[in-house]
Amino acid sequence: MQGIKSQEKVRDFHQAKWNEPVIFKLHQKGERGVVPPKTEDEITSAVGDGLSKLPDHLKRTQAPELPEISQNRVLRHYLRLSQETLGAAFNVEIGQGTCTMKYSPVVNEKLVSSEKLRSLHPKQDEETVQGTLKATYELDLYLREISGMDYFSFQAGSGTQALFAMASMVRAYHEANGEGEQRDEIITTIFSHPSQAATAAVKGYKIITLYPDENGFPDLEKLKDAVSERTAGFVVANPEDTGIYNSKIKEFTKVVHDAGGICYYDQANANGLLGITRAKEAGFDMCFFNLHKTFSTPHACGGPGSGAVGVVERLKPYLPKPIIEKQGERYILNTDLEHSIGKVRSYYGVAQNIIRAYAWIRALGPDGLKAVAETAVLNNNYLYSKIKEIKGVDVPYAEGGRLEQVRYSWEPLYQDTGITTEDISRRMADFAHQYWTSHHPYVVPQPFTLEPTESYSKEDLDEYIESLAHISNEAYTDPEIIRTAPHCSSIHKITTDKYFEDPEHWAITWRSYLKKYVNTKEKQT
Amino acid sequence: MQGIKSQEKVRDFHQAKWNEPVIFKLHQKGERGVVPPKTEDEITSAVGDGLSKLPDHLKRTQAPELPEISQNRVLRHYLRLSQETLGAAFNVEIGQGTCTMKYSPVVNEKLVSSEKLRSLHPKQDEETVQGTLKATYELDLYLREISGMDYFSFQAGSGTQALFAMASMVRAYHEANGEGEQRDEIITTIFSHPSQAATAAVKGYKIITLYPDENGFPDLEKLKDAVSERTAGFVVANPEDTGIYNSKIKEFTKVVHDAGGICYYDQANANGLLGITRAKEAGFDMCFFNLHKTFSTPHACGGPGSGAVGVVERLKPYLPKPIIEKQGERYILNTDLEHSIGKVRSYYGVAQNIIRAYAWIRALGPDGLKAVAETAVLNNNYLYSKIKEIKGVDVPYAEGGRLEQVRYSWEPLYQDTGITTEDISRRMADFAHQYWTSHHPYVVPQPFTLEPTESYSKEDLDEYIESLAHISNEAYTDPEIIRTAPHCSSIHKITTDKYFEDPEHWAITWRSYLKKYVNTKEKQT
Amino acid sequence: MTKAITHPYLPNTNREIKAQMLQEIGVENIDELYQTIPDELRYTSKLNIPEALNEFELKREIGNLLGKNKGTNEVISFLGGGCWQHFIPAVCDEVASRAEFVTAYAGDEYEDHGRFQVLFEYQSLLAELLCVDVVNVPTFDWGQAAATAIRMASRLTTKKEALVPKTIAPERLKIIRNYCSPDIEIKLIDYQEATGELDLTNLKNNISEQTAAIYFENPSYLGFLETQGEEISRIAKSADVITIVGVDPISLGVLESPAQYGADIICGELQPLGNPMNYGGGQSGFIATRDEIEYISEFPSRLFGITPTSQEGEYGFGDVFYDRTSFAKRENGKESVGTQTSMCAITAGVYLALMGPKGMAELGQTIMQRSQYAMKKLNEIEKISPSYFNNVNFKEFVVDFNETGKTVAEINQYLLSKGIYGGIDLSEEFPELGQSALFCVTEVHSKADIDILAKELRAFL
Amino acid sequence: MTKAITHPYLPNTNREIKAQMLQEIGVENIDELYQTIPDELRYTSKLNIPEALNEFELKREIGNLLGKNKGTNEVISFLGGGCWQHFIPAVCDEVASRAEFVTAYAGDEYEDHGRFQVLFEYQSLLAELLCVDVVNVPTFDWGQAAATAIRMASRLTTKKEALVPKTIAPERLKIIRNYCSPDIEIKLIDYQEATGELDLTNLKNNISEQTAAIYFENPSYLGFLETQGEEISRIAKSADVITIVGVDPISLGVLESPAQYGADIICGELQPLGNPMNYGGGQSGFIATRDEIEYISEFPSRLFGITPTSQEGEYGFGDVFYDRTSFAKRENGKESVGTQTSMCAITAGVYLALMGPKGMAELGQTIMQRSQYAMKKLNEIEKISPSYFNNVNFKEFVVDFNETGKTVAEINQYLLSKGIYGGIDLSEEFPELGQSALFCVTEVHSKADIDILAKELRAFL
Ligand SMILES: Cc1ncc(COP(=O)(O)O)c(C=O)c1O
Ligand SMILES: Cc1ncc(COP(=O)(O)O)c(C=O)c1O
Repeated sequence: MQGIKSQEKVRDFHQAKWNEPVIFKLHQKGERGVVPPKTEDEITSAVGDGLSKLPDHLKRTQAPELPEISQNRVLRHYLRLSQETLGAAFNVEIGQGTCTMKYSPVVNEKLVSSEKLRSLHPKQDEETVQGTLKATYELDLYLREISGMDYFSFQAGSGTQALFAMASMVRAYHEANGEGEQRDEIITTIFSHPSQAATAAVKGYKIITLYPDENGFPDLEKLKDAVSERTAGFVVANPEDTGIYNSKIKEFTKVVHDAGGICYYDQANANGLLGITRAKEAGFDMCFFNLHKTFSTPHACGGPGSGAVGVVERLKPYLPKPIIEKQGERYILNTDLEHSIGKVRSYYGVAQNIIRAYAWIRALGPDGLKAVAETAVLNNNYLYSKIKEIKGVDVPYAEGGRLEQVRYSWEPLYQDTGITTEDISRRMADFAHQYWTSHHPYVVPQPFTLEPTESYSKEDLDEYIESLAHISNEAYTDPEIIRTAPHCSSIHKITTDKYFEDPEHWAITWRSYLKKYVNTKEKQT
Repeated sequence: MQGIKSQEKVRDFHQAKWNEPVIFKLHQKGERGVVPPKTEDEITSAVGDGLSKLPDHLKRTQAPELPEISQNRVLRHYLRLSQETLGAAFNVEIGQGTCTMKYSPVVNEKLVSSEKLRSLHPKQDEETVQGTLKATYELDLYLREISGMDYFSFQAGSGTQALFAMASMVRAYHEANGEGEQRDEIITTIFSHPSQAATAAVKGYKIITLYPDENGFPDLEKLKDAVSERTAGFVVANPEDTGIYNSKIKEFTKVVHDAGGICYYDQANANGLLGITRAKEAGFDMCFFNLHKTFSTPHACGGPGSGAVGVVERLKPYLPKPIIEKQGERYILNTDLEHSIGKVRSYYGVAQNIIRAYAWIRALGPDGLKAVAETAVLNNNYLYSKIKEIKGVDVPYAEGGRLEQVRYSWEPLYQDTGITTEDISRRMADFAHQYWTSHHPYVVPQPFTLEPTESYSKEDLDEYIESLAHISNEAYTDPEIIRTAPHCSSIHKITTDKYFEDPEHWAITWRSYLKKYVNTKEKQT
Repeated sequence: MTKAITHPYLPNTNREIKAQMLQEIGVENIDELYQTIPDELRYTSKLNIPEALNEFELKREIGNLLGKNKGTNEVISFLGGGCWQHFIPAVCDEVASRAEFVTAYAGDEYEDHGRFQVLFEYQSLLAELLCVDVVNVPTFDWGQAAATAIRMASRLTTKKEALVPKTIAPERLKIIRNYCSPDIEIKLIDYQEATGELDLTNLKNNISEQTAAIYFENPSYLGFLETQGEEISRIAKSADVITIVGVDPISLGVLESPAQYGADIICGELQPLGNPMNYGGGQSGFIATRDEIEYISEFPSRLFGITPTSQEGEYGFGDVFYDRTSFAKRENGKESVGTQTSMCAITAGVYLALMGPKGMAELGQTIMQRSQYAMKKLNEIEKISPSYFNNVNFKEFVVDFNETGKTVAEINQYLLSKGIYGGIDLSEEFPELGQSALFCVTEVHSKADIDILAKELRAFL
Repeated sequence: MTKAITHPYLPNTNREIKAQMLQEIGVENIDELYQTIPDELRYTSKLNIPEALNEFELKREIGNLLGKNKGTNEVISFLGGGCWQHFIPAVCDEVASRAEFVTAYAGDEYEDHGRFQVLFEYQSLLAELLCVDVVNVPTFDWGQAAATAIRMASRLTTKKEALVPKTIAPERLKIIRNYCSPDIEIKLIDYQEATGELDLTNLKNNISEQTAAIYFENPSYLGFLETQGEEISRIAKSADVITIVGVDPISLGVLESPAQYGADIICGELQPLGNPMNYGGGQSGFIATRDEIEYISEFPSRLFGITPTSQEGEYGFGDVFYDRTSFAKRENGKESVGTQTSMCAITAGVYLALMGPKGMAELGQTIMQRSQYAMKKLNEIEKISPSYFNNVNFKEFVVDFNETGKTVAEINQYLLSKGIYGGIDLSEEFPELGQSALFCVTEVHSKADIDILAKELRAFL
């Protein structure tokens, strides 16, 4: 051999494909996956079967139709399905822009698997959880440093819940000031995460959405037009999904403040900004960080995450209860918050994510955090410089100036070939890549959004770029292969949306599937 | 849809294929996977750089050419390679006959991940390891019960090393009796594991190999011819790889005993026999169990395993040192063994496997152990009854009477189609199956060996059977697909053995590969 | 640009590579990439955060920190009240720690097929326990599930009031109130003093034209069972009020599902099904309904459905009726959705698959027996009444210490010194119960554990 | 047939299924399948083994059992001598606990491609550290590796004696003796009293026509370095004797590889490279040579090589020169092979990939500094001499307690009571050293740990 070399620049990949049936099909009467603890005979003789006290109508008469499966067969099923899931640890995970899919250090996973954390009950005496409280308090201090805010609450289980908490505080604040009724509008932007608008609406607000100007920024003039004595708050990310930092942000917050509104900053993703610029100086009253984004806690198939909400001193009384504070050498749960919104989530937050984020910051230190931001921005601009050269790609709005992510567009490609960004998404799966388009509505046509973070080598980025370039080439030469993709995934193309959109056809549980498709005939006869 | 159903009876499978380069290719100068603990400044000021004391000629001058790779990229590489490994937890693992690939309970893995075991040093004071010693001692008691032997040593790290320990004891025994020189032959059988013969040879013995009679048993008459005053020992498995229990085993051991030899029993795999029949009653002086087979400790890509060696009272003084015994309420390391062979492996054995095997027995109890044996035998006979019906399969030797495994033959298929058992092995990979032929030499032509253990459902067995039937059918209708297999594995067919058999071409390390293939030209110029 | 740093989490810090990338971009240095940030907004100090630790130091540091905690595994704990100590099968942990699942997020039907399938399976397994046809991809916790169920009912009925029992878990009530304000008013319904169950007269009196829903819990926060479920849902139905029942699913191996006594929406908590407590970080809520378009339309959550693919015999999975969600419709979607608690749901699915019908039945029975035994043992202690309410309980019960002359705080302090975490002090949450505490007994409490509790209480009181 | 049993580890115990299978087989019951076992050999009693535990009970039982151990993580331990406490990166544990690797065994090049590749990579990574071209799939431990290296040398030279230094690790010597008897005689060579190093005169005097190999260790069991490597291998070479060096690979970030001072065969221990000690269960040995057919022919172990496949750009891996092995040739193969310690090798590979050249260099230096600091601190204590030998050490050193009037046993007992595991007592293994102990100091020992040792020794002596 002349050394083993491939001419291909895309990965010769096939995802694990097990064609595993739905777990109910593994049912085998009499098998058991686990035997739960059983009662000691002495207890049975003391109290009997335990069930006779139940009123008959509360006793379950029909056993649930759960499958019966031996332990190794349950395990095998789930292990196989795990291999059919393209976790961030397995791919060059830069295709879920705005999600900040960075490396979640394995050591943190080992740390949080300790029974010293897992087995803690939220109502334990404070004395018995000083370790966890200390970590939470110190993480609070670090986030204050990073944001300039004065207090943090870790209660929210995600960014969405953090946004909800902030909308709730906006309301509580104005209510406390007797303007609860009057101030009934929250201003947001179209390039923001849908939860900004949605959570404000849950809190009863009317939503005013700013659209971008020609450079992709929310329009300052429109903001000026929008604010009034009805303005309760303004929520925005910066950069937004375009990745362009809005230099005039301080003017924005001033306009809102002048109108009596509160400004809250969506920093779910703050990955390009650590140690670079802070919420406080930009004039925000509140902000939140997703610990599962910037601070590396893993995404866990979609949670539990953690949304850390920071506020300026003035808003402290509105925070959800309790917050963790230090009293002498002790750490305590402080519930003494006069105007508290109460709770958004049970207890005090996702403790395991607090520890992970704490560990991540401790592993990096101040220089490391800044290097994270800078490397993320470097990687993103490198990616940007290469991807905009790919045939069929367009990058709307301002030239350059992108921080940690970019929203791109395949509009030219679509016009030329009819290939859509969804088609490309499926085809990217064939090369082991995640790929995300955009939130709805597609303000940018045929969008896709990439965020490389600090976790990838140039070589990794090049692989992703090559895959996009390869597919662009296919679109112009052999589009059918894209239209019929994926070819190397765990499953093939789903060709109809009937089973997702038609109430007669959808089946949201196996039970429902059986009723609609399998047992129908038997039932009829 | 009419319910989702497949007509195919073989699995529509593709193994994860990542086409991952050899790790050196991930090298990127300046990257780091981990930073080791560093010295405190106070130490450096106290002792300097620590290296200046080294004589120059012992100082490493050229740094090792290890790759430099960031942590997530190292992790990603190994995670991908893990998916390209068909572990027993992922497949209906019945194709590695004689290996007893059973379910290794996950709970045992969690138990042995405790620092209370992982961090133990073998030279700790006995008082500080009473838990491990107790488990070892009690496991000894259980194995005594299962085998009828009187003492167990857990020092050996595998079946092969257990066989070596037993051959060593045979020698030490005869030496102690002044017959060390005279008794220089060990008798074994051709259907046994190669390590029986090989380890005895390492101990300087001449090997006499018995071939099977027409029913597949070692020939009793030939044994009678073979024994003499030169006979040191006789080693045999029962059942052997054919799965047929040799009913005359007691006569065999008697013949050997009468000639003054020691009989030792290869019970690496005793899965069909737990609570059914024991080494002692069959006349054996020693036996060993592979904890990584019958007792469920996982195979770990090939070890560490554990070979537990049991002996009758008379042979206790020959055991490797130390053995664990109970003294009052304390457990101790007893080194007081007069004729001990010394050691076969450092320290006292693979402690983590001792705990796993102990936990497995405790989870099953006496009835469970017997049910294991019976279920394994039931599964095997079911498999046997189905597989012998497949076109092209033959089952040599006695009809029926198989316990926990069977050695089959594709000889008819080969005669009909030219398809070999190796071809079938590759094709089985396409359906997510392990498949093993036989040890060399192939006494049974075109062999394959299946052992279903107790860990599989009938449905699982049926899937394996269907795959073999499908391939048999292919052999008669479309043999090319088998010859060119695998098609759905992580890699494709290796078409030459040049790189394995030709010294000019083989490369056993990346360094060697670079020398032979990549850097050659540069060197020449 | 800060000083060069090499760190295991930071691949691209090699000088030459960096230079090459900068050149490709066409800038001189990284600072140029930040030129859109005005100087006045640039943070120029060094962050006041401790210097970096290497992995060994980190492990030691965090190990020491966690070492300051005392886990329930080190003591005997009787804490419950919404977060419970249960046996967790090792397979649950194994699946929940698979790197693929730990690090996956929001991929599509294809590359994350496994994730879609395990969540569909979770929905399906829980549906069997609940006897319903629709279960969602989970919410944050029971509290938020209950709040959302109420909001769903409000949208369905276009009414703006919900009734909940006074015995509701205070944590959940706070969440409900916050999630429902300002639109929906939450009214508390009295309970019967003897049994703790809902006062049906008071319920009827409170039902009005504005009533969207009645929500109650079974088992209740205070451990007793609400036996009037059928009656309550009949009352509700007759007034066009939606019945919502909150349930601890671990009880459903022995208790009838609320679907059988008229619940229109069922919600509850997934933590007990194989999820570690994690100081409250293991909470995860569910919502379940019948397969009716009206109900399905109101879910804010993702709902995964099953579909064929272009290949015969293949199952695919995807989002059902995505256009409901805020992902699709922003403020015009149903409430909001985002990262929730999928891993807890996956784990709950594994748990139910392992337990099977038999496991759930046995487990429920064990819990009933053990908690009854605990009540019996405590009953033998003078001055203590181990069941404030005269009712049948599941897993938890209110112990009445009013006769002892000691506060729950004092009692718990004593127990703590003996390695026991006593029950939740109810004296603030439910002042009307005086010095009472909520004790939780599950399958993990051996007879010996319970006997020790009794012994220590006897010793102290 | 025993009574029906349902158990999570036993799928096929359903009555009907069983009946169906028996029918398929054509027998009435399972007992019939055992008819080949004569009655006299049937064991008819119930095994005297405790009754089955469920998973919860099992966890508690084994947890309690292991709770009786006191790990080195709970104390400060200075034990070494062949099994050492080192920092283990979390990634090593993650890879070593992947279910795929944990449960794989002996599959072929295709279905187990990943296993082949990680082992080839292990070979390749270690080869860089050792500066050699051939490394094997591992042996059981360093002892067996050394024994096999000697046997290889004996076959290569057809001679029957091997020389080893008296300072060799006693554990290893026992293994070598047992693996080499009866064919090969092991002769012990004196050491220089001052330095511990080999007495070259004695070495020369012992070389004869029967000498196959000289084996020595660097660092030696007693911690000092053998600085005469080049000289020794020159002497050996001139007498056609093969030089074998045993090495602790963790030293090779700062120490020259034995390949550079003439070793023909290198062997050693993989445990320190990322493998937990596991009470000695983490041992794993390696053997390395040049890429010469004569040497390769003598390996009993598997050797994985790289190959192209039928698909361009694909790497494949497989067994090189399989016909050497006992798998192929039974007693005519080279010694024996079977299950060895692959997982330890995989872990060692991960470790080296993480550490890289820089990590290994820094680590080696840290160990040198910390152990020198420990020696310095102990030196400050009267009556103790922290280095029995006047030599440079790596990681370990012999502390001479002869002047203290106390035995090592007494000293260690005291230290134990203070939460310190003192060094290995050498008084039995090396009586000539009197009351001496082998102390081990690695990167895990902080200054504070060492200071505590010094303080306690001072207090006791
Ligand atoms: C900018 C931004 N805001 C809010 C969110 C919502 O966060 P979560 O998914 O944790 O609810 C996200 C997450 O995608 C985000 O990127
Ligand atoms: C019957 C028999 N004997 C001995 C052995 C050797 O065991 P090990 O691989 O643990 O060395 C085996 C393993 O395959 C075996 O099946």
